[in-house]
Amino acid sequence: MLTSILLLFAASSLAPLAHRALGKRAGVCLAAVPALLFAHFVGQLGSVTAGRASAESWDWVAGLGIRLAFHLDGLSLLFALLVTGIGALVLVYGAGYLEGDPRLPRFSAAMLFFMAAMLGLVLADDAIVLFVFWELTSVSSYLLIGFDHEQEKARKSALQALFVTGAGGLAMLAGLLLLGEAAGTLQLSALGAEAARIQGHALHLPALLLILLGAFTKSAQFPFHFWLPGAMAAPSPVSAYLHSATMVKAGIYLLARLNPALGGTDAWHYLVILAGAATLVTGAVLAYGQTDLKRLLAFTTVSALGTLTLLVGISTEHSARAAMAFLLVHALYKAALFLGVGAIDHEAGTRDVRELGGLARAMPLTAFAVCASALSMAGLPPLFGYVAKEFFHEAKQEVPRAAAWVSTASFLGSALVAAAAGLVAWRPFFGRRRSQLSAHEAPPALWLGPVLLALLGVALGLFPGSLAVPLIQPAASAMRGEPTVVELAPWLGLSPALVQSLLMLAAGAVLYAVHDRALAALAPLRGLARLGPDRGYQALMAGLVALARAQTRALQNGVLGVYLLVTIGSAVALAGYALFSRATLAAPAGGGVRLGEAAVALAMVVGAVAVIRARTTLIGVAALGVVGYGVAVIFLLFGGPDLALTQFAIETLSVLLFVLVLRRLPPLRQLSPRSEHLRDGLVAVSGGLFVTALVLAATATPHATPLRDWFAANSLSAAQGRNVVNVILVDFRAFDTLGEITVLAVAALGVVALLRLRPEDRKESL
Amino acid sequence: MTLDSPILRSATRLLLPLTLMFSVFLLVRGHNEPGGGFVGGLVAAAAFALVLLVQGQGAARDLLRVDPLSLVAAGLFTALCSGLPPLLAGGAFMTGSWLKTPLPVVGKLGTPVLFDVGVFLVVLGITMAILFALAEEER
Amino acid sequence: MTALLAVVIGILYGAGLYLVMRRSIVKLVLGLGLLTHAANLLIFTMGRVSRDGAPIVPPGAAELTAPYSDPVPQALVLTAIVISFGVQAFLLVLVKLAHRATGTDDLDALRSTDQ
Amino acid sequence: MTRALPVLPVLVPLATAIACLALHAFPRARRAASVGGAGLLLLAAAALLRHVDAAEFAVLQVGAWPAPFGISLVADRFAAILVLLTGVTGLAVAVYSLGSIDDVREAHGYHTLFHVLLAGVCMAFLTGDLFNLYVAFEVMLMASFVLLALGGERAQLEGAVKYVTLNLLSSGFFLVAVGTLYGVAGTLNMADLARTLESGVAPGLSTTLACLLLVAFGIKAAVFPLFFWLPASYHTPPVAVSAVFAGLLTKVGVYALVRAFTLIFRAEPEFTDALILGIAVFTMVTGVLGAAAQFEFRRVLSFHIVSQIGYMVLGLGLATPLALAGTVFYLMHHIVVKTNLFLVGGLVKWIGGTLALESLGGIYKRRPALALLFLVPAFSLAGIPPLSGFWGKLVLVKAGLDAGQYLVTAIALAVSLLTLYSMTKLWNEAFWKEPPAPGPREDQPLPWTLLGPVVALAAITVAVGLAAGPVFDLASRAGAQLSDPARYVEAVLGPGAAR
Repeated sequence: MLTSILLLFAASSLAPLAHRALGKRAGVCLAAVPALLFAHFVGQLGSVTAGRASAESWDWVAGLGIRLAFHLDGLSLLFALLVTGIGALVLVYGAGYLEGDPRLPRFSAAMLFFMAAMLGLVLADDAIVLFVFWELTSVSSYLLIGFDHEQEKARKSALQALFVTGAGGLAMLAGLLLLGEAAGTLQLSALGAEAARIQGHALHLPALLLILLGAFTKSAQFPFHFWLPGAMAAPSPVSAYLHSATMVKAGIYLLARLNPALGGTDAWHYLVILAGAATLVTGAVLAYGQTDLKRLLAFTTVSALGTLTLLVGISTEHSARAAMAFLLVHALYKAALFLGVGAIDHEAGTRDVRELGGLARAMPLTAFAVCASALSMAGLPPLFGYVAKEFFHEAKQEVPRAAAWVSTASFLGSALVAAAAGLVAWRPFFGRRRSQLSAHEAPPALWLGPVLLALLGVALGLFPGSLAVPLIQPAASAMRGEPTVVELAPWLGLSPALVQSLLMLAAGAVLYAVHDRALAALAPLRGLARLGPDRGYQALMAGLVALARAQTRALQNGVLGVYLLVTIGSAVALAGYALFSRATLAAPAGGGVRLGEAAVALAMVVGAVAVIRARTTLIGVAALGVVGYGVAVIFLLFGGPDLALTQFAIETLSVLLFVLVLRRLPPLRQLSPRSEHLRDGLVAVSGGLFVTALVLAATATPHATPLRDWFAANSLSAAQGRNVVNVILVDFRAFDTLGEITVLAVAALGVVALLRLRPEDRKESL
Repeated sequence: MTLDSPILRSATRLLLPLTLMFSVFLLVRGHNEPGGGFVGGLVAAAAFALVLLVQGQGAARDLLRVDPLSLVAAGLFTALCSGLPPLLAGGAFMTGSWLKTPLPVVGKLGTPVLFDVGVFLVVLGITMAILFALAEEER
Repeated sequence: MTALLAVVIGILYGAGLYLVMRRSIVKLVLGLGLLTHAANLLIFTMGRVSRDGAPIVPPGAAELTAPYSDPVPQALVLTAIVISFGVQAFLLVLVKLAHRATGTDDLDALRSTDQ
Repeated sequence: MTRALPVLPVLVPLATAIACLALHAFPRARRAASVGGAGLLLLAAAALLRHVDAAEFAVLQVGAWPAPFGISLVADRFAAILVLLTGVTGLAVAVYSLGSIDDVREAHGYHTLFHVLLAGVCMAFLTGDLFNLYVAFEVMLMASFVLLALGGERAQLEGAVKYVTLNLLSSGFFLVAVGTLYGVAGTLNMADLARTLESGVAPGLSTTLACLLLVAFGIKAAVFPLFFWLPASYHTPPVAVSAVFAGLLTKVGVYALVRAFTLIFRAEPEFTDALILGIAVFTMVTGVLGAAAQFEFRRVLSFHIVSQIGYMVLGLGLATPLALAGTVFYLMHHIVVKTNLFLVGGLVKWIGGTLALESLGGIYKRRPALALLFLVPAFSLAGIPPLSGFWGKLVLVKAGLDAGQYLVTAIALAVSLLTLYSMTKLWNEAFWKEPPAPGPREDQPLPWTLLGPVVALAAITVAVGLAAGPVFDLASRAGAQLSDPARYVEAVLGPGAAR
């Protein structure tokens, strides 16, 4: 399985080369890769149906218990077939759709990359590996949604999709980690066996909520559905792929995958069913309100995702087979519809139902594909969509709570979707031909995919037992975590479900008939729709940027004085707090003060004050010099002749440098207002007090002198020098001195470079 | 910016060798008495600074002969090299090794003294580099 | 004496900190100079100041015998002094050039690189 | 030669710097020496890490003076890993400099400064002596001061004034803390300090000094609220300089924090860990918000340095072995990725002539391969799997959840989402949208000196992501060492020293 994923990644990276080398045939050649994989997975059907799941795994990050593990059971297989099968068709389609477009190589590469990620997602048997591929689908779909990246709308939509699904993904990551903690394993196929342990664990609920957040955002569940229609900015083949078999189904896949471990609890029922039902209705209502075919389809996708979520939430035997059947049929018809609408757009130049009509004669094949698929969407027999719908009606009888609400919601949703299906199937192809007189049938690359998919939908509907059961039964079993029998016949007989279906279709027909009038009547309410969660997202983003700006204005304001104030203030506050709350302060043992010493000390204090009060640079430098010489005298008085010598020399040189460099600068001014003086003064005084206290506290501790004693004993005997300070500098701690002279060298280099290198002689550097 | 005058010139001529000798004296005795490469280097720099002040940059540069930054490089090189022999012999970097017998005047010689010579050269070099650069700036 | 030095160090710190927070670029440099002096004095004080004389082995003796002042802080201070000298020389030139490039000594005017 | 291993990463760049200084009259030879020296450093670092990973520690007593009297150079796995990354960054930027630094800057000591910087960084990672760490900081800082200001443009000088001032303040705090520690504990050797403070010398003072060092190192690491110098300056020098700063300098601060709080100051973990955790959260959030307000390529990246530092500090605050392993992993990932992003920024500037986002655009259309080279480090920074950043984030998130720090973990995750937002902003503006005007070198081929390092670093990012297992194991072994300071103490001071 890893091989198949790697094969797709390899195809992705070779796609640009392939396009250069093979020209027009590249699309088909690249499509051969997923097609071959499709064949390979078809070959696996037998063993999977027989209940033999295949698995493979390698150590990846052993230290974290993460294995590069893959697992092929019925659920994975169903998805793998959709991913590779529809993928191959979409690649062929894309090559035709974007023929002559210089971005075609990029399209193929991104599609194949996305395909690989999606395949990895459904095959992964380790929660973290699943997450890895999950994020890769987000990222590659970002590039795909933003394919027309020179348009701002495409960029925004891409970002929105990435941001919403990314946010959910992060929640999910935390959820998966918690789940792993609760279950004691990250292996997905082993989670079902730990269901009792997981559901009894304290982390169960947080893990569930976080994982649902991930699944719901990815699968565009209410109230996160808003990113999906935006993603329609992508070219049609991308939409067809992302919104039928892949991307948005990932959340459904995850729910189904985790159903054995997490399903069946009250929390699961409430949350998943509620989200599903709400999404079902929201999507259907919004779909009905559209005139752009692509957006219309997008909202029916939302509605379908709600249906699927609802079914997974019910998590009974009936609901499992309904979910899998619906998953399959939705993938088929939705891909065909998007591709068909793409062909219409490509040929007629518009997707607006109000401007389309009468294309059936010009585009018979496309018309067949779209109509058959739309009828499947509406749930008309003998199409497979009908079978799935029947299952759905059966399953929703088993909703544990609020069954009436769910029933109503699903009825309403189905009727609206049926009406929408009518819009897609009828409006463009029949009735009066309105414009686009030049439109004619799309090239084979554009009709091949939709027609094949539509035919498959018809075939499945006619022979469900032999064609659909082998797919659905293992998938439903995997979702349930136990063998589940699925029996399918094309006609289920006159059941309550059939009656419901008929009622619903009738309602759909009525709704279709009044579509124009309904839209006109509802027009005043359009403003209301803008108050949806999309608005919330926009407000959030705007608020984020505003907050960021405000923070930057407040913190990074460019005033060095404030930076220093905050930095010094933090240091004094923090260290001062620690000192005064912990250390005991005591005056150090005496020693007394001699008059001369006191005089030096006084001179230094006076010098320091004079530096503050200095009006000219020269006076300031002189006062600073007084302090420096004072320090030297202190060194001399207390047994540091080397220090004193150096300090005298350095101080002299420093004063010289100060004067040489700074004498051209203007006199010292009082620049800051009085309040700032007070504020800074307060911090400065606190700093001074802290240091004094620190020195007192430190010198009051017993004087540990291991180093001093050792140096005193070994200076002459081991290091051949009587001047211990110098021996330390050039021998015991010569490494310090090596660093010190390096600093000096660099400083000199810097002074020379700064003074000699004028910006005006400089050439351009990057 | 020179303070050129015949008297100062001859004074400098007299002072220069004396100061330089004193700086070397400080360097050599530093291991046993106050002094050392750092102060020694500063005193040597003061000698050349005097020439710079009295006779101008050209004269000081001529007298110094080498570019001050090369002096810095040489000093760093010396300091670094003084630590290398033991390293190449499989020992620890900067392990001191000493001549057995002390020389007259200079006293014992060893790699730490060589290191101090490196410090001396660096300090002389950087001081002159800074002063030359500032003097150039003045013109 | 330690107590007196502690007070002096505190005053130098207070003055230095106050100066670096001023808007004048020259005061900033002067303040940093004061802080350097204060830090050196502080480290020196940590060896517990005494009038016992320099840590130099008297000629003829085999090792240094008490009393003597602690050579370790002295060596640290020496290193620190020299490093600060290098830094200060560079800082001075930097300040001079910044003044020349921006035409002001008011640090509050140097805000073009933030925001 | 094994014995020399801990000092070679300091000596090699120092010798290279001297060679570059001496070769001032021979520009070509100087450039060759610079790249050759960087290559040697990488080799030395690799040899050191290989040795240390097997032998746990490599300790060298400089001058053969016994610890704690002489200066100890100590390489544990953490230090050796960082030295290796310094080698990687050093070589990448040295090559990149060949194609991006003008010859006037080169003539004024660029290569010397660059290698002194590397020497200082390696010295900081390897020293086992607190005062020597101060010296190493100064070596590194002095070189960075000059590199930052070299060129003398107004923006550079303005940025440099702030950078220099705040970093000097940090050095000042550091110096006070080291001096006082000597006054209290009578020693400077870190292992000896750990042992002495552990035995209960001056407990109150030890926490005070820990706080002082927290501020000193926090300034270097650019944590909240001490990061101002970074966004004020990092975008002003040439790209190569920004890149090496971004990759290495703040990480030395993080290294020092980790070393200080895993080895030396363990007296009051409940106080210091909580403090560090709080700092980590604010650092992550303010950094990422700062980036959201920026519209210049390098400014965005600069604020992200701050934010990412928060992650590294987060691991330190959580203080479990897993969290420390996370910090190590994050550091490894971040150094490579952040350096690379700045280098990519240079490529963008080369093509578009500017780094102002509003004037850029269209690079994806004309150079899709280069766009991918941006996406690798950018997505890695945002923690997109399976790139290196994802694993760093994963480990820290897991450590946070394990420690029961749910709020902190949630914030860390939210910040990673905002990081993604910033990266997509760069992508949108510089790569996707139509450029307002064509750049100066739209269709010229990029020189290999610029492209090579970017490709190499991107390859490392991908490789670390795909081979996360062994890399994490290494980080994990390093984290285990950090959690067991007694081993460090015994490695330096001899068996039985830690009692």
